[in-house]
Amino acid sequence: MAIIINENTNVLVMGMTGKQGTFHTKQMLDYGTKIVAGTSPGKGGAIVEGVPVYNSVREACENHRIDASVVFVPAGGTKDAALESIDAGVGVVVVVTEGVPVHDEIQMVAYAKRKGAIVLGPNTFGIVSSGKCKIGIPPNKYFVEGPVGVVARSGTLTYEIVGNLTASGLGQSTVVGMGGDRVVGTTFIDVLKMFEEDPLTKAVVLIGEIGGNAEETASEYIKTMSKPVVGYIAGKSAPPGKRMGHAGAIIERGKGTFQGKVEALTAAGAKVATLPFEVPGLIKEMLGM
Amino acid sequence: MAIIINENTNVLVMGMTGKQGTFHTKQMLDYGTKIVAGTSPGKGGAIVEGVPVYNSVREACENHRIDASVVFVPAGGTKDAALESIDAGVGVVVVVTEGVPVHDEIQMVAYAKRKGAIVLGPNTFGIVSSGKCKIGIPPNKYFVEGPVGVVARSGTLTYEIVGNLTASGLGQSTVVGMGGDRVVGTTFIDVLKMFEEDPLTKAVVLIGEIGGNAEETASEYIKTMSKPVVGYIAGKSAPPGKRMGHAGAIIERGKGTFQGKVEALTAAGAKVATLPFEVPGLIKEMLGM
Amino acid sequence: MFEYMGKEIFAKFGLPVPQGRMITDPAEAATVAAEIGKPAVIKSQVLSGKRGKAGGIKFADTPEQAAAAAKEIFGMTIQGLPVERLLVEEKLKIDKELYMSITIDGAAKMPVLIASAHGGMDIEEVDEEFIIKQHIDPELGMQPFIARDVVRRMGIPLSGPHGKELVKIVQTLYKIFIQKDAELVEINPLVFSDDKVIAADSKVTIDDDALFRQKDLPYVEERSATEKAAKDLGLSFVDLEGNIAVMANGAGITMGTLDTLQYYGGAAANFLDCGGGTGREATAKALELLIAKNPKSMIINIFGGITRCDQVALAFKDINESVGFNCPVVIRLVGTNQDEGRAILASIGIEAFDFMAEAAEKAVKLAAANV
Amino acid sequence: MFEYMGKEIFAKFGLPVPQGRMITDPAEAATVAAEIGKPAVIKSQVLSGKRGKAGGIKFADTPEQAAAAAKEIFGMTIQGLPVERLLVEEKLKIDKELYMSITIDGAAKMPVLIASAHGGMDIEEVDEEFIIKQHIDPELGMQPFIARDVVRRMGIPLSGPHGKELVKIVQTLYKIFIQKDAELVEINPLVFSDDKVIAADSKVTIDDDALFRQKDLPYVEERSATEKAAKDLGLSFVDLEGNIAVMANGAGITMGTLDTLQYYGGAAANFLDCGGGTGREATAKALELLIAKNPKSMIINIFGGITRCDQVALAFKDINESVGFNCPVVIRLVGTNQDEGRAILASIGIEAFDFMAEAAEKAVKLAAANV
Repeated sequence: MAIIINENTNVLVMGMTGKQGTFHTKQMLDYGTKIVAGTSPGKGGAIVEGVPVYNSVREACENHRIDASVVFVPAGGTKDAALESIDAGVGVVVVVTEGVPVHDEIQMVAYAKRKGAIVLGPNTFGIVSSGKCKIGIPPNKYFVEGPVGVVARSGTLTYEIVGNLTASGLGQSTVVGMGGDRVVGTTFIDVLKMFEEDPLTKAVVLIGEIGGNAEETASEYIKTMSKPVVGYIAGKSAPPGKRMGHAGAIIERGKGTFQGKVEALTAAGAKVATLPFEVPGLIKEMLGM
Repeated sequence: MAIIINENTNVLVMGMTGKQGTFHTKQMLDYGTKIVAGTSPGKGGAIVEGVPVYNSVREACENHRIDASVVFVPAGGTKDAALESIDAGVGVVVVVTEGVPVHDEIQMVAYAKRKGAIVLGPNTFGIVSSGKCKIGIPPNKYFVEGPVGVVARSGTLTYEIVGNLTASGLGQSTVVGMGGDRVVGTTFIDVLKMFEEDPLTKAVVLIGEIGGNAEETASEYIKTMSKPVVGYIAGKSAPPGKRMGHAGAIIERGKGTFQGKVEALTAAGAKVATLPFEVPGLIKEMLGM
Repeated sequence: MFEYMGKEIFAKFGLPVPQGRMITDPAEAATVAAEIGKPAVIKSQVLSGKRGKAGGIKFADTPEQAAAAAKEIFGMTIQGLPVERLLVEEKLKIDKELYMSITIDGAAKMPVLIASAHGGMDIEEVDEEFIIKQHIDPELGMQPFIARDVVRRMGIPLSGPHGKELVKIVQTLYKIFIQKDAELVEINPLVFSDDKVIAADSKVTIDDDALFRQKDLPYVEERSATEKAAKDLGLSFVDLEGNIAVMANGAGITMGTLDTLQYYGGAAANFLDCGGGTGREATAKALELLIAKNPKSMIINIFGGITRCDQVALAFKDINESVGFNCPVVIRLVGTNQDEGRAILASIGIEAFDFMAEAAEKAVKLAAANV
Repeated sequence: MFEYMGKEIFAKFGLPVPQGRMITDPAEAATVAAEIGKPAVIKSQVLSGKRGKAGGIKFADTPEQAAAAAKEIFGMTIQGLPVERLLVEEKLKIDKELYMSITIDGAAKMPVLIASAHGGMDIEEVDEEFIIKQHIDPELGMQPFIARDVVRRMGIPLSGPHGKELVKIVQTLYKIFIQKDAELVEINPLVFSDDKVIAADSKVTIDDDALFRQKDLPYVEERSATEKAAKDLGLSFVDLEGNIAVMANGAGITMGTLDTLQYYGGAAANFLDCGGGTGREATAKALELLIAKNPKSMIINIFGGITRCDQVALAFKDINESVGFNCPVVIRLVGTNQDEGRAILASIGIEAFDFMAEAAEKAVKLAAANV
């Protein structure tokens, strides 16, 4: 088991003929992801890395069962692409694109909610159910099977911590990127609930950052979880009022501080690592390894 | 039992201080309907027929449990009023107003669907669970308790048939007006399903008319019903291309004809009355009375 | 709405239409044809299909021919409608005719876009397999991906100039449909003309109930004088072919009355739904409209709910005493204030019926006897 | 966006604003004050709150006083920002100050309207019980009933002129918020002035990511030169207070690098996220930006995913050979093409670190030693 995606997930790549789409199609195929189709309006009939390209998601769905899609379409067309996947009934939509207007994000998230689709992103690295399926852009080599579920707002920091985990012999059940923007489709709680129910997952790493109150809200749920949670919060040293790369990573009007998040997580029974490399040790400690 | 509304239904009257709203508030109270509140923006604090008036549905909901609302607001404000009730979580919204723009009807029906609210109308006479609760504008005196469920597109024709039923000793469980417009919130099938499950209802009268394909679609469901259905279809003598009073009552491009509806109902096992006064006899026949 | 009006709306939203304009004086045809500077088509503007078959559309290679054609068409009568306006526009090079419309699907409770790569004829005549139907979620609206997929299903390549233009046209047409409170927007044919895609015809129907917020739209009266007079009274009237005047209260019961007359071998002269709660004065005026039609008999069928029987009886009495009835009248009167109403009628020697069927049967007999 | 720009947008949408306009020459103040013909207020236009406390807002009863006030304010420096524009507008009679704004609630994933009958101060200073929060369902939009209920909850009677005007203002403000891709539209104070309701101030923030489709909006550069240069390279840069230059790839890991430096007693001079997949040339340019800041040491922390270590190493080599580094540099380099990258660094005598913590500790030590 794993959450959201697994070895049977049929994946569609939107914007497959673009530079990013083509590059990551190859990377995902190399990881073992079942990419069954791509889309690129007006380029239907093309073949990319051996995968057929269609003019629309609906056309792809006429020819394949599509379980998940990944959006590599430029920011101006991202909302339309995400809506297209959701409308066609695709259950998991991973939106990698950065720089999507926040009003577009609101609309696509609202439509996903109405249609019962899971949206990861925008501005996410994607999701990996280690050894089974990778959707998105993480480097292939650090993700190996194991008992740790990881959920994060940030990409490279996740690879860093996943690299540390893997180096310590702790593989991952599923690694979920929620995306670094202020409005994204999935919350920590959504993912934590799935990890709590996933038999493969024995412990969870929550990689947060300053800004918003997602970690504080998640802490309320963590209190009720049976599985241990280790947190890491980036941005301890960031000054208030400055947006740290991610649209969501900003301390505004005294809200979204490092301290507040660490306190909430600690109060909920999670252990919080001070530096990224401490995460594997805390996991082992909590699992009694 | 009865369907949709009963003796415990708390009703809100929207547009209560208007002429229609005030008149029918009194009529409904006379019938025994539990009218607990009214709305009229800017007139909060007024009392109509002993019932308190609020500025908004939300304000009314802060002070009362509201189960159903009835809209007597003029056509230009009807969509807003219906959306307001739906948004506040009111489960049954009866829209009496005639002449509502069809695009407004589409929007309110879509929002009702999303929120799981039942909308009757626009352009409906309302609904009566005989002896328990009347919401809308039918005359009080013909509606008495009994075993017959009635569902209709048209008002006065329904009173005619209900009058005939009552005169023949056949009371009604619930009489439902769906509304005469092309886009209304509730279909025959929605109501038939409820009658099928309602222990009080032993037989159903479906009062249809030319135009659209609601009766044909309903026939598919009637085939599966355990309870007898008697139909009456108005408009046998209407020429094609003419709109007969109701926006929806028109034979267009050969569709929505009397003959097609009668054939569909008959094929589904329903008996179809040629004239309105024949309905009670057919009901008795089908019930073996 | 006339073709040229629809095209004016199309043009305002950036939807490509042929060059040209409407004229009300056939003498202007040559000027417009000269302005266009290409072969022209002169199209009668009447609210009817089948203009072509009736000779209401003619082509002209020169301004002189345009003038001659305009003179010929102007004043023609097409399906009973006099030609008072002409549309003079460029004659398009037509490489392919397509169909596109948006209307309301009452059963689905949402707009539906209907498109076909086979246009130029009635859409009913097109084989089902060539017709694309796409419902539009009203809360989602017409997103670009929907437009692209419609064009893809029409079999038009998205990468070509026609495909790209069609994707825009689908979106623009929906915008018009929504913003103008339309019941129908139709382009038939929508033509490929070299690399362009052009709306060669237009049919736009606006929701009557939305006219209060569409005041800038041109309004074309399509009703008869009587229908209009009834509408002004807030009532619903339709002219029919028979000779028995009908007034009832409610659309369904009025239809039921018509059907019952037919059952007894009669035929209604009209549909007149005097609605709920119509008072003495409006009811009297409605009766006048019926009298003016010179029926052979009249049936008044009232099941009073909001409508009060006494008001109807008083209206009847008023008319009886003023203009008087020019045919035998049957009244069925039950419901609210029934006793008061019947007393009023009795005072002028009229007995009301209890049942609709009896009343209808009587009205048919009276009409048959009135020769 | 400056106050006057927000007010220009408000006015375009029909939202009531004070009479007046922006000037860039203090000499114009008298003219504008004379045009207004009433007592005026002269407001410095800078992107900072607290203008009033800093003396950046003055009142004038006559054009002469307006000229004097303008002269005084113009050229002032408020929180480091020079005053180069003034807004001269009518001095409002203020009967009551209210607050109204719409922003995005990331947790709820929808817009939220915040309103209070107690305005004129920071909304954070208003007691929670006087603050109305209303989330707006993005698919439903701002319907009139929502606006009415917000005004009702503010405690303003719907039947009065203020209530009616407020209902309109709520709807207009939402329209601006949506149509202009705003992150924030704020009116504080929104004032009652006799029967009128007027936006006495404005704060409008547009989503940077939506500027591509909001080209007609005025754009105010709020970034430092370095931040702007980084943005033009597609990178994200923030100036900080410390003395260790930082480059990393990814917002989270960059923050993590900053935090690790702090953990070891250092302080970062900047946040520079060079993103994923940035090539040799852009990386080199980013390094130049860091060098220009004269840091005491520099840390480059790359966990290569899309980013290729060899490209980073080549960029480092390029800079080393061209402008050269003006401080000690620590490189942590792992991930895609790690071996190639390290070989390039080795060729110029640099050894890369494996772990972030080690690298950060070293960078702190080097900075401390570099006096």
